[in-house]
Amino acid sequence: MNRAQLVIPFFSRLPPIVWALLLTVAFGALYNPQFRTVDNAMNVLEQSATLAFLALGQAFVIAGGLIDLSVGQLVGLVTVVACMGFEAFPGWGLPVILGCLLLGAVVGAINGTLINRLRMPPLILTFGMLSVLQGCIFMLTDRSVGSSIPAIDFIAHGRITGIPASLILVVIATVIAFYCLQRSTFGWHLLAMGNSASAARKAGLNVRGLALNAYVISGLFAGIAGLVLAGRLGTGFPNAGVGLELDSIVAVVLGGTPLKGGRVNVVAILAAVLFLGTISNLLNLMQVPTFTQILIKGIIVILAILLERPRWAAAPQ
Amino acid sequence: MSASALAKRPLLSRHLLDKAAVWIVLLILLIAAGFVSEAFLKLNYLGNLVRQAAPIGITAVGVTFVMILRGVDLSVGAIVSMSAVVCALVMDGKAENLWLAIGVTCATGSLIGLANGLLIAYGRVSSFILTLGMSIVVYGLVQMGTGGTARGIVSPGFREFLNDRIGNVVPTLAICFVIAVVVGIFLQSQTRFGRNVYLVGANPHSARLAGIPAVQTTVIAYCVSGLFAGLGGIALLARTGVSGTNPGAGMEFDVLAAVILGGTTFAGGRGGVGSTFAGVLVLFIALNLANVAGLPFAAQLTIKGIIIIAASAAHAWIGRSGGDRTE
Amino acid sequence: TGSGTAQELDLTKESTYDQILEWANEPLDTSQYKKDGKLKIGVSAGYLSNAWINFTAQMIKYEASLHPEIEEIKITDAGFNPTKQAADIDDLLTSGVDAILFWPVDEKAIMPALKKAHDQGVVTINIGYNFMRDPSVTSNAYVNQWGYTEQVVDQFIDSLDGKGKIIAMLPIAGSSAAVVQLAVLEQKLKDYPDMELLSAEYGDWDRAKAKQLTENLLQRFPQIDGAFSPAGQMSMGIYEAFDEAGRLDELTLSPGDDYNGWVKLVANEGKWGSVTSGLEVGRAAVQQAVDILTGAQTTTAIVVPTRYLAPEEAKELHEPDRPDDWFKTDLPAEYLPQ
Amino acid sequence: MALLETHDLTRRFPGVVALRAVNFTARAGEVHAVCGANGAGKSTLMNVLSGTIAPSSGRVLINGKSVSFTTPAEARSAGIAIVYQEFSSIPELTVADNIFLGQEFRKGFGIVDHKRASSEARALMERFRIDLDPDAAVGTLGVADRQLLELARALSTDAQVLILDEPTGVLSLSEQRNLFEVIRTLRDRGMLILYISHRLEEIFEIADTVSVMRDGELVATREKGSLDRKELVRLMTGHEVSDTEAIVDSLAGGETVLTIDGITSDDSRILLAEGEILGLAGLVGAGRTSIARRLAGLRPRTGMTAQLKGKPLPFDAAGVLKTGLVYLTEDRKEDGIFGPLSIPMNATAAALDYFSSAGFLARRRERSEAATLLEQLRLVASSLDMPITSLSGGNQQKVLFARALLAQPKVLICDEPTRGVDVAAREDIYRLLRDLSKRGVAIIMISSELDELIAMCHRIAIVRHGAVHSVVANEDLDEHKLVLAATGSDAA
Ligand SMILES: Nc1ncnc2c1ncn2[C@@H]1O[C@H](COP(=O)(O)OP(=O)(O)OP(=O)(O)O)[C@@H](O)[C@H]1O
Ligand SMILES: Nc1ncnc2c1ncn2[C@@H]1O[C@H](COP(=O)(O)OP(=O)(O)OP(=O)(O)O)[C@@H](O)[C@H]1O
Ligand SMILES: [Mg+2]
Ligand SMILES: [Mg+2]
Repeated sequence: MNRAQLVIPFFSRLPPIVWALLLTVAFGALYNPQFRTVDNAMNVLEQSATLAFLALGQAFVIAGGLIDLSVGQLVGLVTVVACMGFEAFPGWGLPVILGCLLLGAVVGAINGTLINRLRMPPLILTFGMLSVLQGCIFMLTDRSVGSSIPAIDFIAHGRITGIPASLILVVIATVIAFYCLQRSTFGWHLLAMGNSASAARKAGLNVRGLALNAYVISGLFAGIAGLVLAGRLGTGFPNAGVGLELDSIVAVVLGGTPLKGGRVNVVAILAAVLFLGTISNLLNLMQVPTFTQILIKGIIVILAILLERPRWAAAPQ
Repeated sequence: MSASALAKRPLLSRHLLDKAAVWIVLLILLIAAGFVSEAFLKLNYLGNLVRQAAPIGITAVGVTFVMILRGVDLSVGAIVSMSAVVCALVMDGKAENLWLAIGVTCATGSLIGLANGLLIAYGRVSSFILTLGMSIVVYGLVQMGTGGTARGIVSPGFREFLNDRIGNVVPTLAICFVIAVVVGIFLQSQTRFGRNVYLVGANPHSARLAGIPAVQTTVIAYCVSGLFAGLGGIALLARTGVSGTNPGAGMEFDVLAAVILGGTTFAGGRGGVGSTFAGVLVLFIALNLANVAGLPFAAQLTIKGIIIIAASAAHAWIGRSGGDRTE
Repeated sequence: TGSGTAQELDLTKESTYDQILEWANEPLDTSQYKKDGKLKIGVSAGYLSNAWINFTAQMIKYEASLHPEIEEIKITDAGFNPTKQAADIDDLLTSGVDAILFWPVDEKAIMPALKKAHDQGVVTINIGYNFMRDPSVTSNAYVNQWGYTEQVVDQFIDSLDGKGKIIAMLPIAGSSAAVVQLAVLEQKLKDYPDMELLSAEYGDWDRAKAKQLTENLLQRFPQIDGAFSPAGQMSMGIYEAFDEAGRLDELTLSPGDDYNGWVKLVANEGKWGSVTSGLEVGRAAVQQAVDILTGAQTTTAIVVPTRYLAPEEAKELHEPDRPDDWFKTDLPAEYLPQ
Repeated sequence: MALLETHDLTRRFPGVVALRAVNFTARAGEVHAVCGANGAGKSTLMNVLSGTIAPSSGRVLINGKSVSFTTPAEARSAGIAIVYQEFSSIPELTVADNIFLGQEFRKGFGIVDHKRASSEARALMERFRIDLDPDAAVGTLGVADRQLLELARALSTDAQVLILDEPTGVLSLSEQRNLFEVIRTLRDRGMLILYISHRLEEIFEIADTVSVMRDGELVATREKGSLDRKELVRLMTGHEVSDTEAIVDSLAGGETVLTIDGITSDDSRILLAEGEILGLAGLVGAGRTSIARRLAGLRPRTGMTAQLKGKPLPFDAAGVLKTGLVYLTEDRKEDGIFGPLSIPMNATAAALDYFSSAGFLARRRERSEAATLLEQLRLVASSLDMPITSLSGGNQQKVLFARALLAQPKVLICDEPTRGVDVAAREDIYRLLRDLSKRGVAIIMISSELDELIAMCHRIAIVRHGAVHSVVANEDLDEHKLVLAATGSDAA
């Protein structure tokens, strides 16, 4: 067997989004000298970290046939709380960080519990929660507050032998998410639930527990994303998370996860996050007028969802 | 049991309760509001409230169809913005352009809806993401077209007419909203299209077997949504004149909240325009109440969230106890 | 650490602004920034879909066209998202600009990005609402907001004869603009015991929102003598709400800015007036950038003055054939938006 | 001592009492059949026993000990396994993964071991002689195979009690025989099998004890020996029902309505005359549904051509419906009912042309005609405005029949029309089909119940491997011959 025979099936099995990413990078590298610098690549990776965490968390929820619209505002809340905490309790960095992660998990737990208890559609519940959290943020502050701490700054901006610290964290998180979702029993059950919640329940799976866990994980990841964002911004900006929930959903869907759930590919989701980051970077570098950039992004979202037509969307018999 | 026995409608059944729920909430809220401020019981004020709600309400009428169909239309905020901008642009400050402007605006709104509908029906993709993408596209187009400043001038008489009060009580714009609702109810309950929307929304597979043209229905429903969003944009223009290039920003969420409040949920085949009307009013009364009570902006956001959750939970609960066997 | 060094200025104290004017007049050492040859200038806008910022951006383009040494001008739009703005600034740096003019979405939130720019020797000039005093910010092109608001408030109190119940319509809650405006108003009101501030609302610069909020206020308060609203766009919403409630006769409005819709209204009503909003900051910023990069002599900041326009003057200055969403400028036709 | 008992078990649904103080007893080592009309409460009882729904009051005892389950998992670990009336497998997963869902095999680090699942599933199916490929995706299986999968899943747990809620609804004769073998083996090992079926012959064949339910009450529990068919029907319905004597009316020899080419193994053409009832018999997965759906324009009609009254059938479902060929699905839940919609809306869905003009609906006429028809079909419903999901399976089927009838069919294809339908309602459906036939409607009836086919059809086509193998006139047939033909043993 020659090499081509080995390589071709490998490439043909790559999810389309990975192709899109590779093509974008190749195109950028060919046509834009500023794009192909190592520094720029590292920039893009660093810029994508927040969304990466968020999308990974969202992947758990969507894989289970649920959705979490509250993550964007949760990121905002964590950013604000973290920076307020760092400022109010100097020297207590670690407890504040842990507290923020706990906050994320607790909000996730509230989402999960309410969905289980009230038996209402997740889209609506988390949509309501989005508004509630936004209200909470503005009750805490209506302007930038507090500041971040060096450790958090380092996670957001630092480089370890030239590699962004955030990238290393993202890779670790991706590996964990891959194991949890695509290898472990938990992920298997979650996917089963995504395919058919009632069948999963009848098979004896604890669907309420699964949903709860998925939301807790999503909240936890949002907590991490919020901390990274606190590092990036250096301050708690109340509107920091606006719209991130939609970005994270777009990334997960671009990563080939049907919104109905039941299938997931963590690596493809990561590729989707990078794709979005790269496109934004490349358009900026190629001096595309800003309004045209917006248009292009919209078209990409539409094209992507059209191309990524999931199998389940095939015509019923 | 005789045919007439079957055909007889029971006076009160749980599932009627589902339909009535939002109206009951509306009534309770109104009474509660009346205690807080007498104004809420005055016709004048209520007219004002309906007028305030007109842009969002008219848009919500269209979105209701899409949601009955198991879809969602997040592009309406952008369409409203576009319509307001385009309408003022075509008016160009001249009275003779008025009808042309309204025509062009409705056409562009429907056109975006058509694009949504075609892509969703033929692409069979998630309407959530697709219309989200479309809203970005429309927003980008508007910004490109205007360069960031809204350059239109409304026709003389346009705003004056729509902001007038008939008999000094009922605002014209409020009547327009009510007319939109009536048209919506008529479409939904008296036409083939409306029935098709319910059938396809309730079960697309069954609809196919019953020979219902699902693609056509989907396309028309999104067109209707776009059209009503266009009208919503005109209503917004009438209310507030030319105000920036993105006056409808974020409106899709209020619209969505109102429709959900009315009981048209994402499950498809449920709810309707009448309930949406009530939903819009509940939302606005609640927010006005918060305002009148002097609650800060932040508290209002929280209240909005809680209302959405509570309303939806109530619908879910009534739905379950209403003899619906599906989990 | 990369951030947090920005000097916190207390926006609610008048003394801060005296301090700012003092700083502004200090000479700036431009030697470290001097560049030979062509210049590339980047602009990072917090959000562009707003007429004022849009016009200012056009001012920037126009001014740049007058400087042959400027080879290229690059504009990015963060869409009100500080994360995106930080990334935009990164990208501008990557494309090798010599100076970055920026409207911050949030001053503190983009400090890390500005620091990076500063470390790479890139000139950073703030055109935002606030004065920024920080090593990472080379210079400011600044409209004295305290002065602007003072002009508005003084005129307003004057036309009310120092008494009456008033409401305030402020921009986005928590934004510096809202903070400053409320502070000036409250300070001035201390001297007028007969004036009562009934409620301060946040209209998000939005005519529709302002109108709706006013409608509610009209419901709440049987008598409202005046409305303080330094942004003409929102003033129009207030006006409409009073009009539709049939209570226009009780209303006295504060002057607004030179937003065309508002100036038209002032011209029609023959009262209330407006205050220029300092669109020239755009041109001043480019000039400042060129000065710094060519090593010319300049001060640490350029302060653009504002001026009260009485209703009579508004009559002369408004452009009745232009849309509401417009500003009167001396831009040549090809530099007007679109 | 009784293995399974219930004490005053009651379950209320809004507007219905599905179970009224049921005191049910069953021993280990018996096949205990539960009979009753549609909506009698059989499924509800089983769902309570298996922890799927909670009782409103009352107790369940196993081996004399009171138990209470809140989830199916708890019931399963207490030794109760259930095969639901509705499918509960996940189409996207493989057979093996479905079987072991919730009890996966693991490699190190909690990683799911799919290979092991596959081999264990193969072993399991060999043990019980179930013919299923463990690695096949469930979505590609026909309904019958999915039913077998449900059974395999229940068998994979070491259950003391196995509940089968209408397991043979989709099975053909040989599958059913096979199933009965399995059931007997299990019984002899001391298991209690609770068996629900509407097919009385089956009950007499397999059951040791029979419990009868009516309107949520347990009306009798008898040894099979002390019961005859007539008595059982009387217990179920509360009154006498005349026996289903098969009377095939002789055909008046009407005009040809439907011509089908390209589906027979010998390239002959199939003609269907006005008023004729043609049965399609065959084993599981023989391709009967597939023939029907191709005719109805729901699947590409590869290789098949068909003409209705001389005109070629259109290729799309809506077009076919317009020409007068109506298909009644075998899968009510999937593509039959419109869940949240009212009964009249469900009934008139395929006849909106008739109930509207120029795009506007004639709602009053729609409602009254639907009500009249449903009343003729003896629909049992508390109100027409209830969502159709509030009806029992049999009544839902009646509504679907009403839909088909309102579409004014020239040709009616009904796929398993009596599946899950109780004795009384069955009679109604048979009567209805005969009436239609008399009125000149040509009918294709797909059924896995051979006696039903023999009783109803003028001719029966035997389907094997997706093609019609032979068409036999009713007079020449008996059940035995039919089985041989379907299995292919007749050729020898
Ligand atoms: N989830 C539910 N909500 C409301 N009513 C229900 C529900 N489940 C069952 N019922 C009602 O309870 C009664 C018993 O239903 P059940 O499904 O147990 O009948 P069954 O004997 O299994 O009928 P079939 O032979 O048609 O399957 C029926 O009247 C039915 O309408
Ligand atoms: N959606 C599908 N995709 C692929 N193959 C299918 C599909 N549905 C059925 N088949 C296969 O096609 C063949 C014919 O199935 P079909 O359901 O038509 O059989 P049938 O005779 O009607 O059996 P049943 O008694 O289950 O109705 C079977 O082998 C089945 O596995
Ligand atoms: Mg049953
Ligand atoms: Mg079949």
